[in-house]
Amino acid sequence: MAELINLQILNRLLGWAGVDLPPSHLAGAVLAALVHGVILLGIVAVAAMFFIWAERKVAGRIQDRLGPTRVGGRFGWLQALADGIKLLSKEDVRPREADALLFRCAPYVSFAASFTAYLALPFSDGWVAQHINSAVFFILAVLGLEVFGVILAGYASGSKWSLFGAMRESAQVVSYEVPLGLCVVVPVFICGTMNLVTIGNMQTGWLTNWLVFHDPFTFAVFWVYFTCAIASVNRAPFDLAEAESELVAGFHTEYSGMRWCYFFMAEYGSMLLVSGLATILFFGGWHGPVPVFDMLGWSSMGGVLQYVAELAGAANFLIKAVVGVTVMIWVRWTLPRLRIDQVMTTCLKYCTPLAAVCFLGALGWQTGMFGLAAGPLWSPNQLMAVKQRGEYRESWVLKAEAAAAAEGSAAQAGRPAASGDRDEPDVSGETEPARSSATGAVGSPLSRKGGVG
Amino acid sequence: MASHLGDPRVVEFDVRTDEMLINMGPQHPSTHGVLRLALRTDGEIVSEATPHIGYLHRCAEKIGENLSHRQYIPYTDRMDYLAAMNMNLGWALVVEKLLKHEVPERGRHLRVLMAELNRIASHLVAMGTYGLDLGSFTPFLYAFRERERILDLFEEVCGARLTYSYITPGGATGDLTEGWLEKCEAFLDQLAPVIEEYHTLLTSNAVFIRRTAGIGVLSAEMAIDYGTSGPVLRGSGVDYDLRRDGDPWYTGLYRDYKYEVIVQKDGHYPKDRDYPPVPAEAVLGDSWHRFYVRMLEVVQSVELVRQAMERYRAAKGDCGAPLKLTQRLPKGEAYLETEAPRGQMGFFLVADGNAIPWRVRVRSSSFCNLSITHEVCRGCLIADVPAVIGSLDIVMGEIDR
Amino acid sequence: MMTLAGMDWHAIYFWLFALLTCGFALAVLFSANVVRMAFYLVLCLGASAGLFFLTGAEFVAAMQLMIYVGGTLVLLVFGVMLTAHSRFVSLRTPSGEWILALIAGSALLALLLSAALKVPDWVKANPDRAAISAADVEATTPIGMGFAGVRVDKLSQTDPQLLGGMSGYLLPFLIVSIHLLVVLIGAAYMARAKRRAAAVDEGAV
Amino acid sequence: MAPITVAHYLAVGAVMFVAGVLCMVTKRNALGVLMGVELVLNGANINFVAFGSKLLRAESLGLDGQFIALFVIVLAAGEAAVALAIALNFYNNHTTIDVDRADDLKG
Repeated sequence: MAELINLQILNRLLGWAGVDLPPSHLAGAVLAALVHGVILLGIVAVAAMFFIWAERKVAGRIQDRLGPTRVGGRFGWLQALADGIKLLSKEDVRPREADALLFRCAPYVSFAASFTAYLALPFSDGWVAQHINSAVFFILAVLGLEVFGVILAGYASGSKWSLFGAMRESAQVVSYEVPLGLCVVVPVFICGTMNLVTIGNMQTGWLTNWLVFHDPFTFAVFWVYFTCAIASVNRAPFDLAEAESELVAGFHTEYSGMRWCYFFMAEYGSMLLVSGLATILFFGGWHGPVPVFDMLGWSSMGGVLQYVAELAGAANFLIKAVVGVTVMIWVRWTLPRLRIDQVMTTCLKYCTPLAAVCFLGALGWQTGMFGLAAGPLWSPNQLMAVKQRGEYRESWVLKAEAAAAAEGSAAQAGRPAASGDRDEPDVSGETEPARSSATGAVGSPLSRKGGVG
Repeated sequence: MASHLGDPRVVEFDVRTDEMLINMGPQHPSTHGVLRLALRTDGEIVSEATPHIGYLHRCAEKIGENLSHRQYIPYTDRMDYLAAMNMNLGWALVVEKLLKHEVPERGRHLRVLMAELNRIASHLVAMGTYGLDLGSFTPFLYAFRERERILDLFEEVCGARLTYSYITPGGATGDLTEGWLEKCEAFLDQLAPVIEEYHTLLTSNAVFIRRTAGIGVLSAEMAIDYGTSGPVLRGSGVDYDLRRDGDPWYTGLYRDYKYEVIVQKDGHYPKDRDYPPVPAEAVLGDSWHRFYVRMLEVVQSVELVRQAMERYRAAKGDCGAPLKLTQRLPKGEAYLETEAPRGQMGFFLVADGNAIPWRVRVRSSSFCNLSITHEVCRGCLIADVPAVIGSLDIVMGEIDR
Repeated sequence: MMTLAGMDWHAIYFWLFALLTCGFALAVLFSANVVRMAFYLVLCLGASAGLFFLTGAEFVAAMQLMIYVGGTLVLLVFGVMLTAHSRFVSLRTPSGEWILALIAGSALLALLLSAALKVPDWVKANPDRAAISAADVEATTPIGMGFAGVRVDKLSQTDPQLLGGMSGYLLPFLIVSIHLLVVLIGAAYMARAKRRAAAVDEGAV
Repeated sequence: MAPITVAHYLAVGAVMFVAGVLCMVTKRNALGVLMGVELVLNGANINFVAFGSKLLRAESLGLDGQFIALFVIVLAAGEAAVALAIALNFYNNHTTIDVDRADDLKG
């Protein structure tokens, strides 16, 4: 694992350029942070532009027409840029009825939420702006803030159609957070961590290691996740908040120009984000179907070759995420829109129970159907053992592991965690079994792989 | 049962919300033109929907009293602009009825050919825009792709793509061009498999069924009471089609054609075996049935066009020349209703012996079909309002005239 | 985050988030428009989530954003929308009440601040903070285990007497779960559609 | 710049707490009062988390601070739901959410 921008490399580059900085100089850190920020912002902005273009092209193909063909050459590459320029030059209209402050702020709230979530999204092994221990929930949480921009926009516009859009959005997003949260918990507890880099790295190897193939329940839960993700980013057939045939344009009816554009940047940003999250949680993240760079040994070689391997990983990740977005676009241009009560029914009557059943099923798979089988049921996944991904484990796990290895108490590692209650007097005296039972429950792959020893 | 949520007069929610008055239209994307619906809603539930019309009023009837019968043809084009051929036909027939003027055999088949072809085009637009109303954009463009080819055919015979003014009192402005029939044949061959696609995209689509089945149910009695007609009436299970049951002057046009009226009998539509089955959720008279009737009528019209082409080829002679502008109309009155794509389109003509009619009145099908809005929209959700209005397939040009 | 390149980033971020938190908390107080209040409250709680991140409580911060800001406040705004009689409703408070409240409030604030600053242990910076790595404060898994009844973070406690008292939070967790279930059922009961007995026989059209 | 200590966090928490209390006292809108409650709870939360932080104090409260903060957050969600239900019912009966009008029981 390495950083996208290595401080030392940066300083060396600066040295070549004639600027001499000590390795820990503040300017270097600020520069690195700036480069990170610009790259991230660039990814979001370019992704939005790319997806606007892709949406038009894909929609065109689906609808038996060509889509944009003229701006910027044969394929209309620059259509999105032309749109942007047009939107920039449009008048920024604000209705007299609107609450001026909230009306102005709302698009930024949406966009900022969508962009902030990228802070915790790794693009390759270690290529993440901020290592956050609970990155999965951080992303979901920040994504959930996007709804606030929509609600404020709807309420502050002073239009009844916008208000309807806001009401629908708030009801929908609050409901869909429940199954979405349940779905992401499944890969999280299989891996025993919420750190996305660790989850991604655990799936190193062939495509059979992808968590979506872990067991039937993870396979099912991926589809539930994808459905809920589409709903939570407000894409058709769940785009109730902007339903153009019912609510004119819903929450952004009164917006024009750049402010309107921000809503769309946010929408496409979140689409890529949820697809990226799905990629890491279910589809091996930055690991391709064939571990070419692992075979070559580049990914642990260090230096330029490792950087190349990680770059390829980032490309891998982006390709998978873009495929996810393309599926969303495909769905949008195929299906009619659901009605608000049907959207809620889908969430409460189908998605939530399905996610719960999948959660229980995957739990059962890991524990040998709650103790009926001898151990975890068979799975094509050969997840990387805890030891090798130690860098991102909490230190207490490592310590516990080392201690357990030293005492050779691997036999007890598979003991279910529920029985390891610390209050039991007979357990309170002996620390080691309790520790290993704790690790066994947390890093369940650990115990399955014959564990710590 | 007005909707699954029940009638607002019966259902009471603990959370009291203020009643809201919303104007849907006249600049709303899914009111099909400049219709304004004043919705009184409780949250998302519509308690009252009142259509306000007249935004497209152009005094079409009054203009008819100042122009010669043949000069009036372009104005009929602009009533139901999606089915201008059928409008032309209606006016031409009523003038001919007053004059007791029979068109030659070939002209008769030409008229059936054009009317049915335009019915296909009109139903395609209805289908596409209905998809649009439900948030599905793609069928709209598919429908327009096929409609373009019909418009190409029309353009070839009359030079216009929307307002044809082709069928005139006395006959038509011209005969078919060389090779036109072959092109039409090719189009029909290509249309048949495409309709299957539309059924996949919409009719049998699970989301589509959930959005339309059981929504906007119009009972047969109510449909008759409100004077609805066309697919709206037949969608409620009333077996009534003016091509079979209308004025002899009009039914004569179809006298030797073979077709079945598209209406559900004993739980089955004619020839519905080839098409998606009626879903279990659908109630006779709901939006889904209205849509389905239209889809089946496209197939019916394809067959009628084929028959008409065959008979047109066989018929000898010309297809009739337009009457002279100055052709005086005999003193008296005539009323004739024709089966336009949207229902029965009636023209009433009173003449005082001049070429210029003394009185012209129009009975519009969409107008009566729209009048059921407040009955079927009560108690449904806001999202259902476009779903119901779309299934009525109204054209404001015809309502406001 | 802590000592990158010799700068006290913690202090910089702390002042940033602290100012945002306090500023928006006061904005909530002084705003008359209830929707704006909700908006400021969102920003205030979001900024305090930033403070949680700074203390190393990442999971709490994420939950703060997810449950509090993403759930509770959306609910609040929903309530505002349902009850807004006229648009952008604001109910004025008499200025007499304001003065009284401000006096009492500043007295309370002075009391709390003096209490916070009096304890010498609280105003002393942690001397070996630089030695604490990020991995040491990452606590997502121990929190999860704690809710399941196993306090893995207290394993270093060697005194068996004390260790026995370090029970997990399984029971409170269950109580809270049941509590939430009750709230959920109550909310569903509130929102459920009731049929008027008298109107049932009329039937719908 | 002085190093950040627990007291700094406590000060922020105190400001939030006082702002919340004043909110509860002065707002006439029931939902405004509710927002005040949220502020108070959050001010307390900041204290818990600060006391539990290993970064700020060597002998910290440990994870218990975070546990309590989590319970507060979850209970606040339930509290908000119930309070909102009360506010809505009050609105149903009085068509206003001005808490000063809730004086039916006054003799």
